[in-house]
Formats: sequence, structure tokens, C-alpha cells
Amino acid sequence: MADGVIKRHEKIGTNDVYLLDIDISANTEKFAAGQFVQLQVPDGEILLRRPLSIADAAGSNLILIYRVIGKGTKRLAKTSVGQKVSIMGPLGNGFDLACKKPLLVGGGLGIAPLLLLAKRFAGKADILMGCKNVEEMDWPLPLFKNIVKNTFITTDDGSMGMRGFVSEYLPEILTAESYDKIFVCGPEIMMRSSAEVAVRHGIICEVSLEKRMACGLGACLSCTIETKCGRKKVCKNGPVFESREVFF
Amino acid sequence: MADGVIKRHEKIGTNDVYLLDIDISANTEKFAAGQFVQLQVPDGEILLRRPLSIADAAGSNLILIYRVIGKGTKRLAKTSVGQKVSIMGPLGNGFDLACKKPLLVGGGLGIAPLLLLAKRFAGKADILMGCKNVEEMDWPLPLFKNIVKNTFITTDDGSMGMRGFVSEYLPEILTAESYDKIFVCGPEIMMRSSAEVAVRHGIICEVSLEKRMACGLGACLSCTIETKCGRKKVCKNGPVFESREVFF
Amino acid sequence: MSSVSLKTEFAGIKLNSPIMTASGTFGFGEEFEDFADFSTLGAIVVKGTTLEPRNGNRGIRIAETPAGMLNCIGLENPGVQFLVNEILPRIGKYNCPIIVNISGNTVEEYGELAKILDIDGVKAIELNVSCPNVKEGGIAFGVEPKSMAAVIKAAKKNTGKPVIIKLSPNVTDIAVMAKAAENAGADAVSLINTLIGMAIDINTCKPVLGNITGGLSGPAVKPVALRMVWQVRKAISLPIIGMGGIMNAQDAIEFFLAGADAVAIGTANFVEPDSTVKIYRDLKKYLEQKNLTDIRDLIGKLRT
Amino acid sequence: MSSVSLKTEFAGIKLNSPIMTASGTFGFGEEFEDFADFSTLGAIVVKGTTLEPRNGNRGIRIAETPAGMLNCIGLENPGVQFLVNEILPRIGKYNCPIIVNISGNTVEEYGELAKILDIDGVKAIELNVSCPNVKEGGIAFGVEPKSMAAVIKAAKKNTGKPVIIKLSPNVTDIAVMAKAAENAGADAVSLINTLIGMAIDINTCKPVLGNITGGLSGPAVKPVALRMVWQVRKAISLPIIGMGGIMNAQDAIEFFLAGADAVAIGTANFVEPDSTVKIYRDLKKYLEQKNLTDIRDLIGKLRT
Ligand SMILES: Cc1cc2nc3c(=O)[nH]c(=O)nc-3n(C[C@H](O)[C@H](O)[C@H](O)COP(=O)(O)OP(=O)(O)OC[C@H]3O[C@@H](n4cnc5c(N)ncnc54)[C@H](O)[C@@H]3O)c2cc1C
Ligand SMILES: Cc1cc2nc3c(=O)[nH]c(=O)nc-3n(C[C@H](O)[C@H](O)[C@H](O)COP(=O)(O)OP(=O)(O)OC[C@H]3O[C@@H](n4cnc5c(N)ncnc54)[C@H](O)[C@@H]3O)c2cc1C
Ligand SMILES: Cc1cc2nc3c(=O)[nH]c(=O)nc-3n(C[C@H](O)[C@H](O)[C@H](O)COP(=O)(O)O)c2cc1C
Ligand SMILES: Cc1cc2nc3c(=O)[nH]c(=O)nc-3n(C[C@H](O)[C@H](O)[C@H](O)COP(=O)(O)O)c2cc1C
Ligand code: FES
Ligand code: FES
Repeated sequence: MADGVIKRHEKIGTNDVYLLDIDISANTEKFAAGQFVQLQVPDGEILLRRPLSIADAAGSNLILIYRVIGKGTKRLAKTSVGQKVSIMGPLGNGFDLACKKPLLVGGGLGIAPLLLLAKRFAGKADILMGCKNVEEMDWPLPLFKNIVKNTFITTDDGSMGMRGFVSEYLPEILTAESYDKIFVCGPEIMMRSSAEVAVRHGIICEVSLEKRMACGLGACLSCTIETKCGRKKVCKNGPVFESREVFF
Repeated sequence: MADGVIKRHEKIGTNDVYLLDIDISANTEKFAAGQFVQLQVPDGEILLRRPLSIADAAGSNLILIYRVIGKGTKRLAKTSVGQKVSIMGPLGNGFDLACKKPLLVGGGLGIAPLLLLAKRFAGKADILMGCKNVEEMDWPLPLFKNIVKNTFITTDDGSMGMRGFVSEYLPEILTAESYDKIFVCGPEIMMRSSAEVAVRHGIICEVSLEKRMACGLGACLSCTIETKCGRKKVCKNGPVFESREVFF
Repeated sequence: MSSVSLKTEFAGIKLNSPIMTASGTFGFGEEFEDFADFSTLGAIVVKGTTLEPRNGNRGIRIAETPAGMLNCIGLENPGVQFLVNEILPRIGKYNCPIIVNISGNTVEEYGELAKILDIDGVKAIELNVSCPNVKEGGIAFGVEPKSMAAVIKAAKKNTGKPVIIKLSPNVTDIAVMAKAAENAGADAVSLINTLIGMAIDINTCKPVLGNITGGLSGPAVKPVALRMVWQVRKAISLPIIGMGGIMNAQDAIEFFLAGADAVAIGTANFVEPDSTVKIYRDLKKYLEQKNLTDIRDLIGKLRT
Repeated sequence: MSSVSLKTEFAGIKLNSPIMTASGTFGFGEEFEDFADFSTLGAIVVKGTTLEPRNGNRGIRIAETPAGMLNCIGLENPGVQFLVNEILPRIGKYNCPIIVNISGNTVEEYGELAKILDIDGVKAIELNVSCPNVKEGGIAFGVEPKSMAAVIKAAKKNTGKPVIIKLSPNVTDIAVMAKAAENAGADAVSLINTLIGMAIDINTCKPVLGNITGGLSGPAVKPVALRMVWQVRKAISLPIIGMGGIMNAQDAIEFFLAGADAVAIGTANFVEPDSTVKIYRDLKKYLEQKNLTDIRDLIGKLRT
């Protein structure tokens, strides 16, 4: 629980993608990539908190990157620098960094949490990112510029990088380089197909799931999923899972 | 109906009194003193509009003066310059200016609409204002400085002007000067007792009533009152009434 | 020009759109002359009318609640004769179907009112058996299938106009009430009236409302209203006017999908007096986006 | 030191405060360890428990609505044996009374559950006969006085603990249900459970919730909940746990004034996980301001 103050808030992507920089007056050093926060949309109209991944963290600053989807994020986009915002978190379990040669795989807004992950890997990770088209690449490209080794790109329409989905390009990449773990975040279908490729290549794969959440604390059971090891709560036991546990 | 933009918004009274200056991009020349607007509290948390008297108007600017009372005004106090705010109005009937020597009588926040009234009388009106104590006089005094002839003051605790209620001081003033109409706005009990004094002195008295309102248009019947001439709607037939019509 | 049509028919009445106003929230229409566009309104449902004029309840009549409001107006109205003699002639000029909402103290009064209103200038009558704010009549008839049926029959016997019964949400099973209404010969149902609620002033330790309890309306009740429309749609085949917390076209579309043939806009009129105009416009836009040309293609099309 | 005491007794159970948690919104307490202060909580009412473990409903389980939320969790729980063997021993350390909320498919199951839970570590049982999100059991028992009475009797026969019946708001007359509960031997009533509601996604034309309908909770329902507590207070003399949209001390005070002997905090826990702590603090402040020393001086003190 922290009362943060908005330090920066700007549209960074043509397609309604915003970056929110919040000073939470607490050290964020221990925040793990893949963890999330429950943010209260200011001004009282929105009842439930909204789960947003920690995109980046440094000092007492927390960076969230979000896309305007519905009522809550639309309202959030109207808040201004200087406003207070209540944050619960960090919540859940982040990615397990133990590996030698990591490949990050992100699709759409799922690219956001990979930012902190890339930083935690201190330059040794590669990234494969996929978006609909070149316009949607406007925000991730500059952000990842100096924090990853190699960048691979796909767009659905081929307007930048390879044409197609990341999972189609993934076999090629996994064959060319000897990654020992991949970290996937994006739409469920994209995570599923990427995980399949990873499994086929005998590479461990972690994915980050999204489910509607009320409490974010494991209490309300809004977010339970069926896993190979029984029922789990995305908010508490995830959002990051080993892919074979959840896609089976 | 107008979408206004907040041009100025500041606390003008120690006791949570705020001044809101809104540019409504429409000429306010014809707005009558005593009329009100239905203001939508920005940011979506508050459902119903709030009725606020027109305190002043010039060019396309509308001045509202309000005290923080409950949820709506508390929320309103948080809005900032530059924000849009939806205004319905001017609504209702204002004061009838026809008279030779007017005395304005205001209590507490009821002093606000007398500001525009004083201006409409172009300096020829006197004012009698009553507040709890000298602190509460902080906002009205400077506002009325150059727009009325004589200013009489009462405070409940005697910390400024006469000690007591305006209605106690009123007989003295009415005897000393030959006013031909008094205009009263304030708490109902103060309007009632002032109206009684006026009637006793044979002077016409107009009062401005407050009732909870939903529509402000005469449709919902939230605000009906019993008058000598049948049931009336404060929003549509008032808020200004001849005192003998409503206090009988 | 848009090829989308919002014209529709409801219980045999031709409507320019399926967007009506909810009784008690739109006065007699006149009050909204500056804001509404009567050519896009399906019907004006006027304030609840009784045989004799009524003063309504004393004390505070409205309170705001989270995303809603409570009212205990208590059927203040000038009486049916005044409506017939003074108001109906005046509002005829809008060329908009007028539906008169009526309340009686007894079954017979409903019949009497229906008879008096069986005149030109009235397109249908809506039976209010669900007003929570009056002691007699009102809700008593609306929570018990038999007395509701009696009211419907009394009205039907006395008028040739379509008779719409307005259902109370304050019941265990709204489908049972709707079926009883269908069996009693109602031509249509409208739902929901307000949920009974209360608010307390913790400074004075008194109820906020003069009548202690009041009717809850507005966005807060929308989920309940929508569920009830859906339940009733499955239970009967009469046309339905859906209402309860509709603030915008999205809300209205939810009601159409759930099975409402028309919708009524209530509390929204207080918030934005031109709500009906905006809903008309945005509803058209939605149909265009969905490549639908007729509002009726939307009704009841919920995919479950 | 403040001389105000929030200590109270409820159905014979000594409570540190009249502030409880509502079943299903506070897990088993553990999830709120970082936020709650168990010494200021009257009781933890744990998630609804059934004889066998349940998976709950498929698909989307919550939706936000204006000032409220819909849920169709569907009583997911690990079953009573797991509760007894694993969870109760763990949460005993909080030294906070535990009330177990139970649901059965049949009258007999309620009896069986009551028997299994007639153990140390359980202070009372709350009968959930009003869950709108499961096909069997659930609400069916909660809208009909006779079957509700049967459930109460089955439970009472099998336990020495106080039996609290949780009333459904989805009924025509809550006072009738409360009286039936009192006559059947219940030791206390709690109200309200959720109102049945629905939401539709107008892009997909499908219901938002996996179970189509869900239970509405949060500030939106507060006026209805408050009215029902007031009605029930007038109808019976059993102690009442009031709930429904309580977000802060002001809301809680409204419930006390209306006649609730204790309150339960539900949806508020999701919004502010330390809601119960804040309500405890602000409730004390209010009593001080009013020069009251005992929370019981507030209960039922509505001036009408
Ligand atoms: C662990 C986690 C991390 C996330 N991280 C990000 C992020 O970094 N950036 C980002 O843009 N989005 C992220 N999301 C998705 C984000 O929570 C939703 O886009 C957001 O809640 C939409 O809210 P809304 O009010 O605008 O939409 P509405 O559709 O109006 O919301 C209605 C309800 O559904 C929920 N909801 C809607 N979409 C989603 C979704 N995809 N996942 C979960 N709940 C949803 C809302 O929280 C709300 O309760 C994350 C979701 C989860 C679960
Ligand atoms: C015609 C008219 C002109 C007014 N002019 C002014 C003005 O110039 N300055 C000013 O400070 N106040 C004025 N008021 C009073 C002002 O409307 C209330 O103070 C305000 O609505 C309180 O809102 P709230 O949400 O803060 O209070 P809450 O108590 O939370 O409001 C709850 C509900 O009660 C209504 N309400 C509460 N108090 C009043 C009241 N005194 N009169 C009418 N409705 C009330 C609110 O509008 C709202 O619907 C005027 C009222 C009327 C009817
Ligand atoms: C101030 C007010 C007055 C009302 N008066 C009546 C009435 O006279 N007759 C009636 O049948 N319903 C009456 N209603 C109920 C509305 O017609 C409608 O059923 C209800 O408000 C739900 O719709 P809404 O949420 O869109 O307002 C009234 C509602 C309000 C808010
Ligand atoms: C997510 C969720 C789960 C719930 N689960 C249960 C339950 O298992 N048993 C029960 O009796 N009530 C359950 N309820 C109802 C609450 O206990 C409470 O009665 C209701 O939410 C109203 O209170 P509130 O508005 O403060 O949330 C649940 C409510 C929610 C929101
Ligand atoms: S969000 Fe409540 S259990 Fe996961
Ligand atoms: S506020 Fe609606 S009639 Fe006056």
C-alpha cells in the first residue's frame, strides 16, 4: 500500500498507450519483473482497482505502461501530474531470472513488463517483439534500445520486421541461438503458441497470465485458473507461471 | 446548457468558501441576479447536478461562490483551472429590480447572489450582511466594497458590527432609511424573520428559497413547496418569491 | 444520409424510435422543450396521474446515493381532469405519442382512470402498481400476482388503448409477475420501477427522506433491471419497455440485447436533459458500425 | 486514551468490535494479514464452505458496474474437511472469532456441515441460503420461508454454536423471511447477500459473466441493504449483522442507527484492504464526537 504521486504521465504510443511514472516514496529495488500492482483510478468514479504490470522501477519511482481499454483506463488517462494515486503492491510472483541465455518474447502491451525484466538481466537478454503494425512499435522500440542485446521484430502486416506472429518466427530464432529460457508476455493465444514452440525445443518457458481481479490478494477467487497442479490464483500464485503448469 | 472552462478557482473564505470563475462561451448579460445554474461536478463520481446561485456574471464569465457542505461540493473543490465543467442555466426567476431604494439583506452564503444584484443596482443599493463571526466576513467584505452605498454588518457573536441576527438590526435600519424594497437571501429562518420585519414596516420583500433539486427544470417535483397561490416549484417558479407568497 | 432506421412498433403503436421517457422524470415533456427532440422520441410517458390531485410527500424528497438517487415524491400530480383539460391539449403539438402513467387507490380507480383516458391524445396507458412511495395503492398491487391481475383487467375493460403494466422489482420472482400480467390480458410490460431504499443522516440520526424510504433509480440499479428484463423476456411474449439506470446508448443497447423492445430514460434526464437525443444519435451509430439497418435486429439478440 | 469502547456481544459471542468481514470477500483472513488488525475485528466470516470441494463457475467471474460489482464465483472452496484440518488450525492464531459460512445442496447437508463444524475454533456458523450463483442449494432455500426454516432447524439440531441465517435481498418481503427465521430458531440474521444482476458486452453481444447473472454488491446496493436492515429490525428481536456496500465508518453508522448490532465489510476490502481498520478508527472518533462511550448506544437509534 502506498500513496504515490504522479511524476510523469504521457501518451507514448499512437494507439492510446500511456506511460505513468509514480513516486511511491518507497524503495522499489526488490520489485521483481513480472509482478504487478493494483492501482486505484483516482477521482472516485471507478470502484475496483486495476491490475497493471510493473514496467519499470528505479529508486522510489514506479513506471506503468497501459493501453486505454475501457472505463477505468480511459479515466486513468485523464489524471495529471501531481495527482495522488493509491497503489497496492508489488503483488504476485515475478519471473524467475535463473538462466544463462534468456530470450524475452512480448506481444502488444505484454511487452511492457519485459522492460524491467531486460534491465534485471543487465543487457544480456535478447527480445522478440510482435505488434500489429509498425505504428504499434513506436513505444517499445526506443524503450528497449540500450537494454537488450539483439532485437527481433514481427508485425502482423509485415510493415516492420518479419511478417506474421512471434510464434511463427520463434522456431527460427530458437534454432539459431542457444537460449536456455524464454519469458513470454502477451495475448493468451500468443503465449500458448510460443510456449508450445519452446516446449518442442526443450526450452523452459515462463508466461504471465491475465485474469480479471478484484482483490489481488488471493481472497476473492475472481482469478482462479485450472493448472496441472490444481487450482491456482493468478494474483497470488502468478501472474507468472511455468508454461507447462498452465497450458497443458 | 454550456460546457464551461474553469478560469479561476480559489478558496476565498477561511470557512471553506470557494470562488469559481467559469468561462461559458456565451453572453451572460441577460442573466438575472437570483437565478441559478445546475452545475455538474466534474469527474463522474457525483450523479446529480448541484444548484448554485449566480454570484456574478460579466462577459462570458460566470462566478459561483460556494461552501463545501457534503460530497458534491467537496469533490468540486478539487477541480482545477482549465478543467471543463457542464453548466445548465441560467434557471429560474431572479429578483425583480423594480424599486427606488433597495436594501439587500444577506446571511452566510446567501450573500453570494446579492453580489450580482448589487451590480445590477449600479451602486444605489445598501446591504445588510450577517455572519457568525468576523472570520466569516472575510470573503463578502472585499467583494462588496465598491458596489454598494452603505454596508451594515451583524455577527452572531458581536466580533464585528452589531451583535445578533440581521432581523434584530433590521427594524432600526428600516426606520432610519426609507427603503421601498428589501431582497433577502440566507438561511430560511433568517429570511422568515426578516420578511416579517419587512411586512410590519410595509415594505415589499423578496426572498430566495433553497430546496433539494434533481432536474432544475420543473419536471421531477423534488422541490415543490406550498405557497399562498398553490403548489409551486422552487426551480421553475422561484427560487425568488415575494415573501408573502411563501411565508404565510 | 444514414440508412439506419430506429422506427419501430410497440404494442401496435408506431414509434419514431424505441426511446421513451420514464414516468416522473420528464414532467409532461414541456419542461424539456429546450433539450429534447420530440421527433426522435418514441413516446413521452407522463408523470404518474391519479383521479384526484395529490400533494405528494412532505419533507425532503430526494437524496443522492452512490451512482443513484432515492426519491419519495409520492405521486404529486394535478389530477386526471387537469391533465385531460389543460395538459394533454398543450403537449399534443409535439406530435409524439403520449402514454399516461396512472395510479389508483383501489382496483376500481384504475378502471375509472382508464376510462377517462380512453381519448384522443393518449396512445396507451401505463399502470403504475409499483410506486414505493405511497401508502395506498402503489406497490401493494405490484407484488402480488392476483391483485395485479385485477388491476389489469379493470383497466382493459375500460379502454381500447394498449394497457402497459409497470412491474415492481421488489419481488422474489419477476417472471411470475410478468406471466400473471400476460395471463390477465396486459398488452405490454414495462420494468423496472424503483427498488425500495433508504438513507440516514448520521449527524441528525434521522432518515434523509421525509417518507423514510424512497425509490432507488439510476446507474446503481442497472444490473438488476437488465437481469429482470432478460428474465421476463424468457418468460413471456409481450413487448417490453426496459428501464433502470440507462444513461447512454451503450446501456440502452444492453437492454435491447436482453430483450427490451423499447427503453425508457429516467434519471438520466436530470443529469443530461438532452440524454434522449444523445442516445438516439449514438444508437444509430452503433447500428451502423454493426452493419444493422433496423433496431429490431438487435432486440433479444443476446448470445448465451 | 479514548474512553470509547467498541467491545460488544453478538449472539452470546464476545467481540472486540462490531466490525466483521463479509463471507467471500476476506478469504480466510490470512490474505489480509498485512492490512487488517485482527484485534480490532469482531469476527472473520470465512469464504462459503461446502461438504465437497467445489471449483466454482467457469469463465469471467467479476464485472464492475456503476458503484458496484457483480460476481459469480460460484462457491469455489476446498471443502469443509480441508477447512477443518488445514485452515482453521492456521488462522486460530489471530485470536479472532471465526464464523464459518456454509452452503448445502440439501437440507441434510446443512445439518451435516453444522455437525462437522461444531468444534473449537468455530464461534458460530452462518447459513448461506442466498447465494445467487449456484444452481442447487443456494438461493432456492433463501426465498421461501418454509425451506429456509428447514435449513435452520437442521443446523440447530446439529450444533451447539449460534446459528446465523444470511438473508437474500431477492425477495418481496424481507420481514417475512426474518420472522420465519426467528420462529425456526435462528440465533441471529445477517443481511444482505447480493442482489441478482447482469451485465452485457455490447461488442460481443454476450453476457459479461460466465454464469450470465451474478451477485451485485458494493455501494450501489447500500440504500437497499439499509432499508432491509431497518425493516428487519422492526420485525424481529434477533441480533442483526448488517452489510451491503459499507465502505467507511459513515456507512457503518447508518447501519447501526437502522438497527444492526454488527456490520460486515465486503466489497470494500477489495478497494481498500485496510477498510476494517479505518472503519474501526473512524467509528471511535464518531462516538467521541457524539459523546457516546459505548457502540450499543448507537444501535437502532434512528429517530423517525
Ligand atoms: C496481472 C496483470 C497485469 C496487467 N498488466 C497490464 C499492463 O501492464 N498494461 C496494460 O495496459 N494492461 C495490463 N493488464 C490489463 C489491464 O488490467 C486491463 O486492461 C484493465 O484492467 C482494463 O480496465 P478498464 O477499466 O479500462 O477496462 P474495462 O473493460 O472497463 O474493465 C472492466 C473490468 O474488467 C477488468 N479487465 C478488463 N480487461 C482486463 C484484462 N485484460 N486483464 C485483467 N482484467 C481486465 C478490469 O480490471 C475491470 O475490473 C494487466 C492485467 C493483469 C491481470
Ligand atoms: C437555487 C439554489 C441556489 C443555491 N446557491 C448556492 C450558492 O450560491 N452557494 C452555495 O454554497 N450553496 C448554494 N446552494 C446550496 C447548494 O446547492 C448545496 O450546498 C449543495 O447542493 C450541497 O451539495 P453537497 O453535495 O456538497 O452536499 P450533500 O449534502 O452531500 O448533498 C446531497 C444532496 O442534497 C442536496 N443539497 C444539500 N444541501 C442543499 C441545500 N442547502 N440546498 C439545496 N440542495 C441541497 C444536494 O444538491 C444533493 O443533491 C443553493 C441551493 C439552491 C437550491
Ligand atoms: C423523481 C422520480 C419520479 C418518478 N415518478 C414515477 C411515477 O410517477 N410513476 C412511475 O411509474 N414511475 C415513476 N418513477 C420511476 C421511473 O419511471 C423509472 O421506473 C425508474 O426511475 C427507473 O429508471 P431510471 O433508473 O432510468 O430512472 C419515478 C422516478 C423518479 C426518479
Ligand atoms: C466476490 C464475492 C464473493 C462472495 N462470496 C460469498 C459467500 O461465499 N457466501 C456468502 O454468504 N456471501 C458471499 N458474498 C456476499 C458478501 O458476503 C456480502 O453479503 C455482499 O457482498 C454484500 O456486502 P458488500 O456490498 O459489502 O460486498 C460474496 C460477495 C462477493 C463480492
Ligand atoms: S484477484 Fe482476488 S483471488 Fe485473485
Ligand atoms: S428540481 Fe425538478 S421540479 Fe424542481
